[in-house]
Amino acid sequence: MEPMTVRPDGQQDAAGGCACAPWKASVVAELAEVVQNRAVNGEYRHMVVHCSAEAAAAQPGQFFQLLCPMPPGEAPFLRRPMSLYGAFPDRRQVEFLYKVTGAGTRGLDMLKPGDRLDIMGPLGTGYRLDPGLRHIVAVGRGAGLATLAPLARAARLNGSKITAIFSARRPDLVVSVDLFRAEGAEVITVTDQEQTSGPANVERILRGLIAEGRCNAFYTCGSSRLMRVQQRLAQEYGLPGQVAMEQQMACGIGLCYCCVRDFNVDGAIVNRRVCWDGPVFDLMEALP
Amino acid sequence: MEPMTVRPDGQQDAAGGCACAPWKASVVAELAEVVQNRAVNGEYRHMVVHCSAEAAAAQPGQFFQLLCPMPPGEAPFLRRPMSLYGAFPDRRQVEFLYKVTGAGTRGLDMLKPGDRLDIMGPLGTGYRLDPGLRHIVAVGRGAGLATLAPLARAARLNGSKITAIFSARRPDLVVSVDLFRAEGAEVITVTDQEQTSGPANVERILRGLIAEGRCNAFYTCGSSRLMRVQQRLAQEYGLPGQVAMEQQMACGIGLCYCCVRDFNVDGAIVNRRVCWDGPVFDLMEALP
Amino acid sequence: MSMNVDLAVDIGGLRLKNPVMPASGTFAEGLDKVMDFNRLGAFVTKTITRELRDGNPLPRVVEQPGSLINAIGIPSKGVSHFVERTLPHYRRYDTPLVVSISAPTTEGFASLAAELSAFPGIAAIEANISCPNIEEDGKAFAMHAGATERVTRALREATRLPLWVKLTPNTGNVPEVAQAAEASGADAVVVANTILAMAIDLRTFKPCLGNIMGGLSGPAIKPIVLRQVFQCAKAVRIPVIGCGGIATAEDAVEYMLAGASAVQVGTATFVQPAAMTTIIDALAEFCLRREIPRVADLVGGVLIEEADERDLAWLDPVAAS
Amino acid sequence: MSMNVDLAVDIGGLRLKNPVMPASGTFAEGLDKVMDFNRLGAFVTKTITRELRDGNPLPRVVEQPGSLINAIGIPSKGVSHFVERTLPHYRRYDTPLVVSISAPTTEGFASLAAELSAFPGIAAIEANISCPNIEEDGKAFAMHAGATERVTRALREATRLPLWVKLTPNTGNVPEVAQAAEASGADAVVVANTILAMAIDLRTFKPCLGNIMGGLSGPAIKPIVLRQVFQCAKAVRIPVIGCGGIATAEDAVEYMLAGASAVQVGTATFVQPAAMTTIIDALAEFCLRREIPRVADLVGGVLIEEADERDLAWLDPVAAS
Ligand SMILES: Cc1cc2nc3c(=O)[nH]c(=O)nc-3n(C[C@H](O)[C@H](O)[C@H](O)COP(=O)(O)OP(=O)(O)OC[C@H]3O[C@@H](n4cnc5c(N)ncnc54)[C@H](O)[C@@H]3O)c2cc1C
Ligand SMILES: Cc1cc2nc3c(=O)[nH]c(=O)nc-3n(C[C@H](O)[C@H](O)[C@H](O)COP(=O)(O)OP(=O)(O)OC[C@H]3O[C@@H](n4cnc5c(N)ncnc54)[C@H](O)[C@@H]3O)c2cc1C
Ligand SMILES: Cc1cc2nc3c(=O)[nH]c(=O)nc-3n(C[C@H](O)[C@H](O)[C@H](O)COP(=O)(O)O)c2cc1C
Ligand SMILES: Cc1cc2nc3c(=O)[nH]c(=O)nc-3n(C[C@H](O)[C@H](O)[C@H](O)COP(=O)(O)O)c2cc1C
Ligand code: FES
Ligand code: FES
Repeated sequence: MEPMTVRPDGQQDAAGGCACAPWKASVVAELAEVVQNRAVNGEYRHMVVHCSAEAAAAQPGQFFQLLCPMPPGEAPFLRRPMSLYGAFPDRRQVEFLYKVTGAGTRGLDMLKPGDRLDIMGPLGTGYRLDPGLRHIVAVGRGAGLATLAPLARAARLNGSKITAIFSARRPDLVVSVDLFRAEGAEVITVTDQEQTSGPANVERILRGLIAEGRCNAFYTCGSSRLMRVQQRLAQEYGLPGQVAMEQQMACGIGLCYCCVRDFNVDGAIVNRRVCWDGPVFDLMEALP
Repeated sequence: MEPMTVRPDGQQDAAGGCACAPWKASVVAELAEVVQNRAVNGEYRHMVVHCSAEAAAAQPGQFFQLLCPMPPGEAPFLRRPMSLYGAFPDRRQVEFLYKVTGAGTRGLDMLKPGDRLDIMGPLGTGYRLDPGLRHIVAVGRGAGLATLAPLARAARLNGSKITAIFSARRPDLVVSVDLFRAEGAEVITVTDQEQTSGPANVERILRGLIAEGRCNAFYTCGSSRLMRVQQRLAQEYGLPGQVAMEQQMACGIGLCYCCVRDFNVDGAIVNRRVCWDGPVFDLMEALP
Repeated sequence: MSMNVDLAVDIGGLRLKNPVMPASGTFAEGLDKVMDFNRLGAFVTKTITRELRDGNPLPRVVEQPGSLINAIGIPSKGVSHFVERTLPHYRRYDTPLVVSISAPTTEGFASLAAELSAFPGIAAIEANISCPNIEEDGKAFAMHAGATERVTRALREATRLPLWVKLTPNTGNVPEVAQAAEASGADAVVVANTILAMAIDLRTFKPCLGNIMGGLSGPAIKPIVLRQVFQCAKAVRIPVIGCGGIATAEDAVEYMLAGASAVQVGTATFVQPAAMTTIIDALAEFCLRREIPRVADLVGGVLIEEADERDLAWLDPVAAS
Repeated sequence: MSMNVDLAVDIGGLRLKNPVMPASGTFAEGLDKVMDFNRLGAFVTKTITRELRDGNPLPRVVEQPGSLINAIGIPSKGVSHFVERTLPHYRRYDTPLVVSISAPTTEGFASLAAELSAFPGIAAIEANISCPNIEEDGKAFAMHAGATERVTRALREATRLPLWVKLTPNTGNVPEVAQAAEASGADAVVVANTILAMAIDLRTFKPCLGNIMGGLSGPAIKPIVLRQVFQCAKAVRIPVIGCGGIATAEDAVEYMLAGASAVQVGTATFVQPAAMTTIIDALAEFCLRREIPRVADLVGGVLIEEADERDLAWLDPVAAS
């Protein structure tokens, strides 16, 4: 962990809010050290890195921009966004769960414990967990499971119960189930193979949870189809919800406007940067 | 050793000299396997690679173009020329002796046994050893010692005795002495530190060898000053000589004309490609 | 360490504490999470327009080896949003704010510059004239000396703020366009914007960008833009601000030796968010190591022998091969 | 494997067995040690001139990340050496020989083309008009449509051989220059030569090249030249031959989709000497895998939606940022 940002060198924020507090980086690009990097199933890999306190303070729903090593014959140029899968401020570690899909993630795949990885974060606005929330539902699919994962512990610490509905192509591709159960969550898995993952079935499950009073808010990521189901139910029952969105990114910190999406804000279509205004947005404002 | 040239696929050289012989690559770019790569002194490193039969057939004075791995933060683009330091057709190995000076050689420095290195060669025209030669003298300095090295064995096989005069900054930087002695050569080392490496002293040694009939031809590389001494003596005594020249290279095989030097051919200044017309040239034609 | 080296530069009367600033469109408020904004030589805003604009269809970027093609377009919340929100935000810093502007007509440029000049807190205007001029069939102003001269003159009459004109590298004669800007009153030229480029997705056979073509930036373009800066610095007396592929202090030094009085850093910030402050520190170290007391001494310092100088007038792509 | 894919292309009446050939100045006899010359689509010689020429001072090349800057110049042994030595050498192969020529005047181009046309064994002339025109103050012919039109017309009158005109990427309007070449009788345009560039040695503060500036080539320029090929292919009906940074079959496919009828491989050969034959093999495999029966079917195959097409006329650097 060699922070590569400018050292807070005592120069003062001359005319700013508090003229006496020296400026301090809240996002750092640093060389973290890989602690572990291994497959968890046929699709996903789990990486743990040792990093700075700033990075390890990441919140659920935030993400990092990883500067991926170059696999032979390829030269990923931009950083790659990866959701926080777990943050452990005490042992200064953050974790990622990723799927190898292209040049960048092929580069990540090469990393071995002890190697350095340039990580930049924490970035974006994460999930909000309001103090009073009694019972929340997390609905995810694909890489969305990675994004939702840190909610399990955060919900427990917030005193909120959590029910997770995890969708995947096959049962062996569902990840984080143990992690959620360990935090006291109930996990329902639905899969394409078992033909349980269709929106109709998920809607049925969700209506059941709502009826039982076990759904005071939706937290979702990774599936537009399932997002639409939740939007409908949130509307019908007046429930709040949050969704983490994906978009191709260059800077990851609000500079370039390549990651914009349209949102429906009180009937008006508004353009927002996923990296900066999100990646977590109000469920009702999101457009698929 | 996966040859990456076109497979001689039986297509015939339609109208060429011999219409019946299928075309066959005589220069290959191939992934050789590093067998050894370690320091021989404070300046030079010795690398052995396992390669194709074509590459291992390289002759003294020829060279290879190495596609150097990228050291962190640097991206050498062109290949780097390296003289043949040793060729062993029987065990299909070639050897290089190199000094780390920039991005490319820093990349070479990273290689470990078992790694792959893309080598292209053998390239250029090497030293000629005429059958009748009784006694030759090899004069070298710096990387020139690497270039001269394979002459030791070639001279023995040719039935020529060889005396080597090796020049270096310090005694500990002289390389290949054992290699020459093992082939029955006499080795005289001259160094800056001992103040024996000046042209006057080398001239004195050479005049002695000539007087003793131990110098029927000059073979040199790596020092313009010493080359001029030999040119003068060659002129004076009517002795033949050959010199291996260096020049920055891009293609290494005569395509780009970036490696040209001026030569004095019968009083006329002629432009020649070091990679293609050389790197070994007639001593009397070379200009410093 | 930097105590002994004077990093200040003067850009047509505007003094910057160091020659490093962001390139327009690659900088925003969020970067203050990464670096102390008071350390920058200047701020340069994303190009703003009078009217609200959406920007281009997605995908808006595609990476290439060592470079990036972008077709963001100029999404703009309009001038009033800028004046009410952005401008006050930057007043808290002691770093001068350069406002990048664009318009589809000469008159549009002039009136936008005039309007902005009424507000305090703007240190200079950077006119991004690498944008389509609807009076010339959509060709960028900076493609031709004539259009550049007209728009620069109108801008000059519209504002007393220092006026920087940002050129396009896509024209065949950048120095001539730079001269046109100088002749009509520009205080500096920025060389340059992105190089028009394209990539095709081999899976879908579609262009990689929603806009089909986009602008190439990043390290890969450095040798091209460096040459243009060198040519422009020979052609004009006003300062040239170099911009194209700068990622390290070495790149910045190379640009300054070629004739740049200051440099802008764009794409590099996407890869290393602290690139600018890292460059400032390393620039000071470079000068210290090479015993150069003032970074301004580097400007135009490339050593060219007289004989070579003579041939320069002749130099054309040609000679290149 | 390649049995099922027809690799042949037609370049203005000249049939090539496949679309892959060397770029001028990056090919010579020595490469036959690496590859079977009968496998190439065509040979393209280093540019020759009538008179003997020395070429530029050293250093003549400097590498950059992902690219090369060269200022070789055009060292030439003159036309008689070419006719007596080079021409006979290539007659032994069944691959067509394209002879690249250059001259400092329109008349010089025409007379050189006429002289060469008398000798058997030349399949086409490639006029490298990215060279200084002494009638225009040393500006390259290909910098302007007018000079291009004049030299192309003179060449057309001087020879009945297929005439390829090689353009420079350094001009602001390559499609317009391509149209000028087409209008005056060119059978194909080659897009493009190198991009003028520069590098400075930070140890010595001197330019890295003896010639100060040079031409950038290699993978880094691909997105720029690909865009120019796309623009030119839309602007002319004659074949466009793509040249710029092609190192893999994927690059070649991208160029063909953008509108190139054939491709030239230059700098890549310096890095991987067998690049051309590797590309030919992989091109056949690509077509096989994608069930494309003839490589010629790729030409201009980029998929662009109608709505986007409409905007193309508007497209300028601008839109890029
Ligand atoms: C906020 C956010 C969080 C993410 N979290 C995770 C996660 O926790 N686990 C995980 O496996 N994946 C996650 N992704 C997706 C991940 O970023 C992509 O899989 C990755 O960028 C692919 O890079 P590549 O080089 O392997 O693929 P390539 O296809 O070669 O990438 C080419 C370009 O497209 C971009 N890209 C490709 N796929 C995506 C995508 N799905 N989303 C955004 N950009 C993409 C790349 O970043 C790169 O710029 C997240 C994406 C975002 C935006
Ligand atoms: C025919 C020939 C044989 C050689 N044999 C040997 C050898 O056996 N052992 C050895 O240590 N060195 C040898 N050299 C020199 C060796 O090629 C350079 O040291 C090496 O290219 C430096 O590369 P770099 O990236 O480390 O240095 P950099 O300085 O980063 O290289 C930058 C560029 O300059 C070129 N360059 C730098 N130095 C030289 C040089 N001395 N000669 C030619 N080009 C150079 C590089 O190839 C590259 O293109 C030989 C050179 C030639 C031409
Ligand atoms: C994402 C992106 C957006 C840009 N937007 C603008 C812009 O709004 N106005 C402008 O003048 N230049 C814009 N540019 C061009 C940059 O300011 C700069 O000229 C160019 O990127 C070259 O510098 P670089 O290689 O350091 O990025 C943009 C560049 C990028 C990459
Ligand atoms: C070393 C070198 C020499 C060149 N010589 C010539 C030349 O004589 N005539 C010419 O038309 N182009 C010449 N070119 C340009 C190439 O033909 C080609 O247009 C350019 O390099 C772009 O292609 P590439 O990126 O594949 O190299 C030369 C290029 C290089 C690198
Ligand atoms: S990725 Fe740059 S603004 Fe979001
Ligand atoms: S290195 Fe290309 S001709 Fe010698």
